[in-house]
Amino acid sequence: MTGLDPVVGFFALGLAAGFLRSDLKLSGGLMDTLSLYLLVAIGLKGGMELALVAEPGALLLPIAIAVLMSAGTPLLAYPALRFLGGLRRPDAASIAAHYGSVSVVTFAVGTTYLSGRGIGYENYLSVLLVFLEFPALIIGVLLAKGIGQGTDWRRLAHEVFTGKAIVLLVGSLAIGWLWGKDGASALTLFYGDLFKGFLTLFMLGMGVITAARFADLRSAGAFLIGFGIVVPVISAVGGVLIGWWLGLSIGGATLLATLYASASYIAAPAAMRIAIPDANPALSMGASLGVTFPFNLLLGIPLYHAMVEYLYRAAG
Amino acid sequence: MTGLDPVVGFFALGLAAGFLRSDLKLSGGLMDTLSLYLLVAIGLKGGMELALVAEPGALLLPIAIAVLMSAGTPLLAYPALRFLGGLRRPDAASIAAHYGSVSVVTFAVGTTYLSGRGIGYENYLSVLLVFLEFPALIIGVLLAKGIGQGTDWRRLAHEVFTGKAIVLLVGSLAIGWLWGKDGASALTLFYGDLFKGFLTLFMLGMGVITAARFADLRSAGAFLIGFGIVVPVISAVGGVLIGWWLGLSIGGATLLATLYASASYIAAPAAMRIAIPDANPALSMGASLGVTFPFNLLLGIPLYHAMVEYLYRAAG
Amino acid sequence: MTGLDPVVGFFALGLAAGFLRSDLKLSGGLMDTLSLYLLVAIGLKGGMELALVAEPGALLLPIAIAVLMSAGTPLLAYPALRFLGGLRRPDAASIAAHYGSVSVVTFAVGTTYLSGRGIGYENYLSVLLVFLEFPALIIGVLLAKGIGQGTDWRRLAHEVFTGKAIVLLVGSLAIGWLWGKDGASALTLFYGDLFKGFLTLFMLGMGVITAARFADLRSAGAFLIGFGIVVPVISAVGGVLIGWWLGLSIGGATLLATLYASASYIAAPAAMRIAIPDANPALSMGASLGVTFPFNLLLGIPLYHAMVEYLYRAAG
Amino acid sequence: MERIKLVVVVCEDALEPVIQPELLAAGARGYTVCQASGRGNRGERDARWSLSANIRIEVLCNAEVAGRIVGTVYDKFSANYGLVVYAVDVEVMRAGRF
Amino acid sequence: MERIKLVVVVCEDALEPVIQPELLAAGARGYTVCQASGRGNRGERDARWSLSANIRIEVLCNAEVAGRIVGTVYDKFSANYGLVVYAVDVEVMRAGRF
Amino acid sequence: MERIKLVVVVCEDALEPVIQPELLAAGARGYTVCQASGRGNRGERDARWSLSANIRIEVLCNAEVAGRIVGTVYDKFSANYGLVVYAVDVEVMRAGRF
Ligand SMILES: Nc1ncnc2c1ncn2[C@@H]1O[C@H](COP(=O)(O)O)[C@@H](O)[C@H]1O
Ligand SMILES: Nc1ncnc2c1ncn2[C@@H]1O[C@H](COP(=O)(O)O)[C@@H](O)[C@H]1O
Ligand SMILES: Nc1ncnc2c1ncn2[C@@H]1O[C@H](COP(=O)(O)O)[C@@H](O)[C@H]1O
Ligand code: NA
Ligand code: NA
Ligand code: NA
Repeated sequence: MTGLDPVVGFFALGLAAGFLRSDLKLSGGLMDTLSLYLLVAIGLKGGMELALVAEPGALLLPIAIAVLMSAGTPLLAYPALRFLGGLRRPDAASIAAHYGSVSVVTFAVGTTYLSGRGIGYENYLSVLLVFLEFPALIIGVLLAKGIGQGTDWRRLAHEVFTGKAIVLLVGSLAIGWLWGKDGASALTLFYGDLFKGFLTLFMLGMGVITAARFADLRSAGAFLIGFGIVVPVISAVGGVLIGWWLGLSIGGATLLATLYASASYIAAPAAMRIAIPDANPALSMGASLGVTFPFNLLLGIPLYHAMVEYLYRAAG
Repeated sequence: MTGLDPVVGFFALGLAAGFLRSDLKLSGGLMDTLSLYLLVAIGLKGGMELALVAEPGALLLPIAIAVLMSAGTPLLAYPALRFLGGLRRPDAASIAAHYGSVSVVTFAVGTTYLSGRGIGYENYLSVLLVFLEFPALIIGVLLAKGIGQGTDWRRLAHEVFTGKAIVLLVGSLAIGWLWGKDGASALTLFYGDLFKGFLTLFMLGMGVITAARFADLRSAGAFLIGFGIVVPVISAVGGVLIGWWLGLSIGGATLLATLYASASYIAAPAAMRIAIPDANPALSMGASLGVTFPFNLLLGIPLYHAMVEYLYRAAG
Repeated sequence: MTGLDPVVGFFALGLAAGFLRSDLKLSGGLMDTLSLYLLVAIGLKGGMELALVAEPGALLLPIAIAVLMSAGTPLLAYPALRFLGGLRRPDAASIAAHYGSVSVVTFAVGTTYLSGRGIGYENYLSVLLVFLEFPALIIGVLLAKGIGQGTDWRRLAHEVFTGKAIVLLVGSLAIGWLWGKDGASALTLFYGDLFKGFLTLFMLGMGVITAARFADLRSAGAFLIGFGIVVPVISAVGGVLIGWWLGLSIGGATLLATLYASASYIAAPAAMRIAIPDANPALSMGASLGVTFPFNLLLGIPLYHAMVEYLYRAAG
Repeated sequence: MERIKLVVVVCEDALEPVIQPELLAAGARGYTVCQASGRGNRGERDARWSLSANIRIEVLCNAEVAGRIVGTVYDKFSANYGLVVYAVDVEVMRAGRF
Repeated sequence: MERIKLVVVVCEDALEPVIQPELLAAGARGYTVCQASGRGNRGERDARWSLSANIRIEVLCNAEVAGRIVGTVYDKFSANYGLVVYAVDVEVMRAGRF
Repeated sequence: MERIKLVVVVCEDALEPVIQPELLAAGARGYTVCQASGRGNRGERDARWSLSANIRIEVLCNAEVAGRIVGTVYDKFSANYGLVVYAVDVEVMRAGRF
């Protein structure tokens, strides 16, 4: 079992429990606590390592480019959904927003995958994570309603920028940065060494929830299942190329590809439910949680890693 | 205080809080989270150590024997309850099922007791734990209803085999086995070194709950109180002899005796409540949680250990 | 950021999330779990270190004196509230009780502050913490109702002595003491090394809750805001002097001052709500949580430390 | 607004997987469940522990289904389980969907 | 089915240990409790924190007990605590047990 | 005791921040919220996950406000969200405060 990480095993166990209709369930409160922990841990880690960077200002440009290019995913996904898939405008826009945004847990599994293989990556990728979360949400609403057509932009901006994922990531990044590795060293045991343990519990819960979302897949249909595999791979190719162009390490490019390929299932669904009320959440959740999340865990991350290795070897 | 482990102190603290009618309570959500953690940790540990066993196939026979002989407990308990205790058939059957099954936390305290004394034990006993959970539940239903008398066996089988305790133990055992100690080494801090800490919190909660169950003891009466002490000790004698016959180490035989002596209060009550609806749950819970659980913690485990030492010395 | 501890950063993050009206919230269940953990960890630590003290009996006198003198805070606060602030009798009494009692988390942040600077302190201060919790609650009720005026003293005594904070602190202190550092050594990872990590999560939640209490400040008014800063500083001066007189170390005197300066927001509000029903809880909570708690974290603790250093240098 | 029935069942949490199919079989088109604790003839149920927790289920339905639910639930479970059932008249829009 | 009363009390969580004996003293044979949050004259109670949490208690009882509960609860607690009480007519089987 | 209305809204948890201002705007002076799970036309909502959780909101109010709440909630949200609304007659003391 050298190909996969044990955290994937816990996801599979949760899936199995769900499919067997076991009474195993992680309470909503536990899942909330675990996701709080994961967000803080990721933010802190990014911040602490940012504190070691000599010139943080030099990161602005690569971050800006990576964020800008990430708009490619929803702008590619929307016409595909609308014209190939024949989906209604609100549904296409909402799904495009989910795929344009990112999944924190897929990122966490990606870092676990890399560190299990002793592969390093640029620390500022956790910073990037923060900035990749929200632009797609705004693009999604624009796609659904056009500009100025009665959207409550103030409410939307509030929803997006004060959503708990953003607040926790930005805040703990700032704490990690301000106090640096020394000041916050008493926290590395809790937020660093225990990270993988807490992640296993979260993945177990995600497995149970994903199994419950499989019913949604039926309403999603064959097109969305294909979409949930093809679009991430295409986005990942974009991530690989941009990572290479920005001069990222192999690990960094793999993580950037993973981020591009991942679809949000925390920030996006909550924001879209309010901003595009007439989109059917079963479609977006069925695709992002039922197809793309397990695909990325099981096949995607190793595939993106292989793509990066191939490109970097080919390009010398 | 060398005789007892501090985890027993936390149980006593919970008991005291309950008897003092303190407002201390561990929420249902916290107790669920802690028992989830304990089950995964026990399963993982068993699995990781199984991965080190050269020939896992050789364990099949001793496991099969130990499981088969464990049927002795309910078959002994049932007539005692029915004819000595004068209990109604459904009550006698349900209580017999509780005593035939096992308590994961009593097992955990047993391992803690042994490791506190530096005594080793066979690692596959956690595997055994899994297989000792359910046979007694089926025996209990058979005792209550006979064969074919309108029991919904499919539902019962589903209840028993997909119950969360079984799913988590089997699943994490498989994960521990597949990934082995190396692959899952990043988890030993979380699931190994922290085990005792999480166990103290769980024991605190068990103390509070046990105190609340003391009221049930009144409805149970003197017979059941005696039963809750005598039957575990007799079962433990059986466990000691079988452990010796199977060639287990001193630690292993002590744990096997502890398992035989322990009574379920998670899997069995849930399954019996549905499968034998006319059994009074106050009787089974009063005995298993109000008498046998504290007895095993405080006196039972050291007693079983002494019995094993005596036998092994006597038998050379 | 050498002046403050990162745990204060988490408090600030929670405050910010609250003021931004983020949807970040820590569930009641999580906050309860965290405060349970903190209480047990503090009690255990005190007990384990008490076990190392050669003559515990010698601590009785300093503890008795420190507890006796702590009555100064409510007896000073009550007339100030009643005659300077013009508050109703029940409100003045209830607020005086809050300020006479202590805040476990402020104490925890104080110990974190000291250990971050490598400053030691007398271990029996956690024992003191227990005895400082409740006398003020009884004084508060006496102030509100006089003696014998139809107070249900039995209920009050029960509320106060079986409140979960007292039970957990006393119980885990006893466990730590009975088993000592060796017996309970398997717990130091969980309750010791992880302490600060759990504290950061609790502080995050406290920040969110404190932000919500700012609305209460408006009903409290300018007098109470000033009161919430001045009275703690005066009480801290008392704590510094008594610490010095008792011959405490610099760290010990700083912690004693911090305890005197801190205001309860767990034990006191719950007890006062029942014992003095006609007191308005918005006033006491607004002051203790909205003013004094953040003041102590950000400015108070460093100030009390400076006061101690000044006195000890001046007094040679 | 049209008048229909609201049936409320309070029972042991352990009954949840058994009682829900029963409700649907009796003709309910939906239900809403809240976690609860309580006290009754069988003593206190403090919800600190899954075996001492209750649930409170509400079903909006027409009078016929309501009668059937009350009957079935009562006959099947009240002998062996802690259980309380009551019905109220309520007003809704589009009563046809229930 | 017979008609009896359902009395619902929504109040601060802190009142729980005080109000339950009161209900039993007024003649209630049981009650069902759910955790709640809410908003009223005293502002928002968001349940993030035990002091800002509410509980919702339901009591099935006869009209006499219902009147007594509403009266007692109202008289004893409404001056000092956030509290709402209402009563509804409901139908049950075997009304005698309540 | 005077008669007023109790309006109950069961809806997706995601609607919470949107629906509460709506209730106040319609004239409600307060409300009580419980967490819930459930099942309806849109399938099971098991509350294991914030997006599959429901809330149950109760509002005590006069008949006029009740009518306005049922109307607004129905018109604004029932097309796009899982939602159920009903109203009951209840008795309270001091009906004026609601
Ligand atoms: N009079 C009552 N009013 C409201 N709820 C009740 C009443 N009696 C019983 N219950 C609820 O029904 C559950 C089972 O009742 P019992 O079987 O009487 O113990 C209790 O735990 C309560 O939640
Ligand atoms: N009009 C109302 N409808 C439903 N519940 C209410 C209403 N007013 C108050 N409540 C509940 O009663 C609690 C206390 O109310 P109050 O004392 O008005 O703050 C609130 O937190 C709500 O849970
Ligand atoms: N007949 C019903 N009785 C009680 N609650 C219902 C009913 N139908 C729906 N609900 C609740 O309303 C929510 C949304 O309903 P729906 O839009 O039909 O899926 C469900 O999840 C249930 O909690
Ligand atoms: Na993406
Ligand atoms: Na057994
Ligand atoms: Na104080």
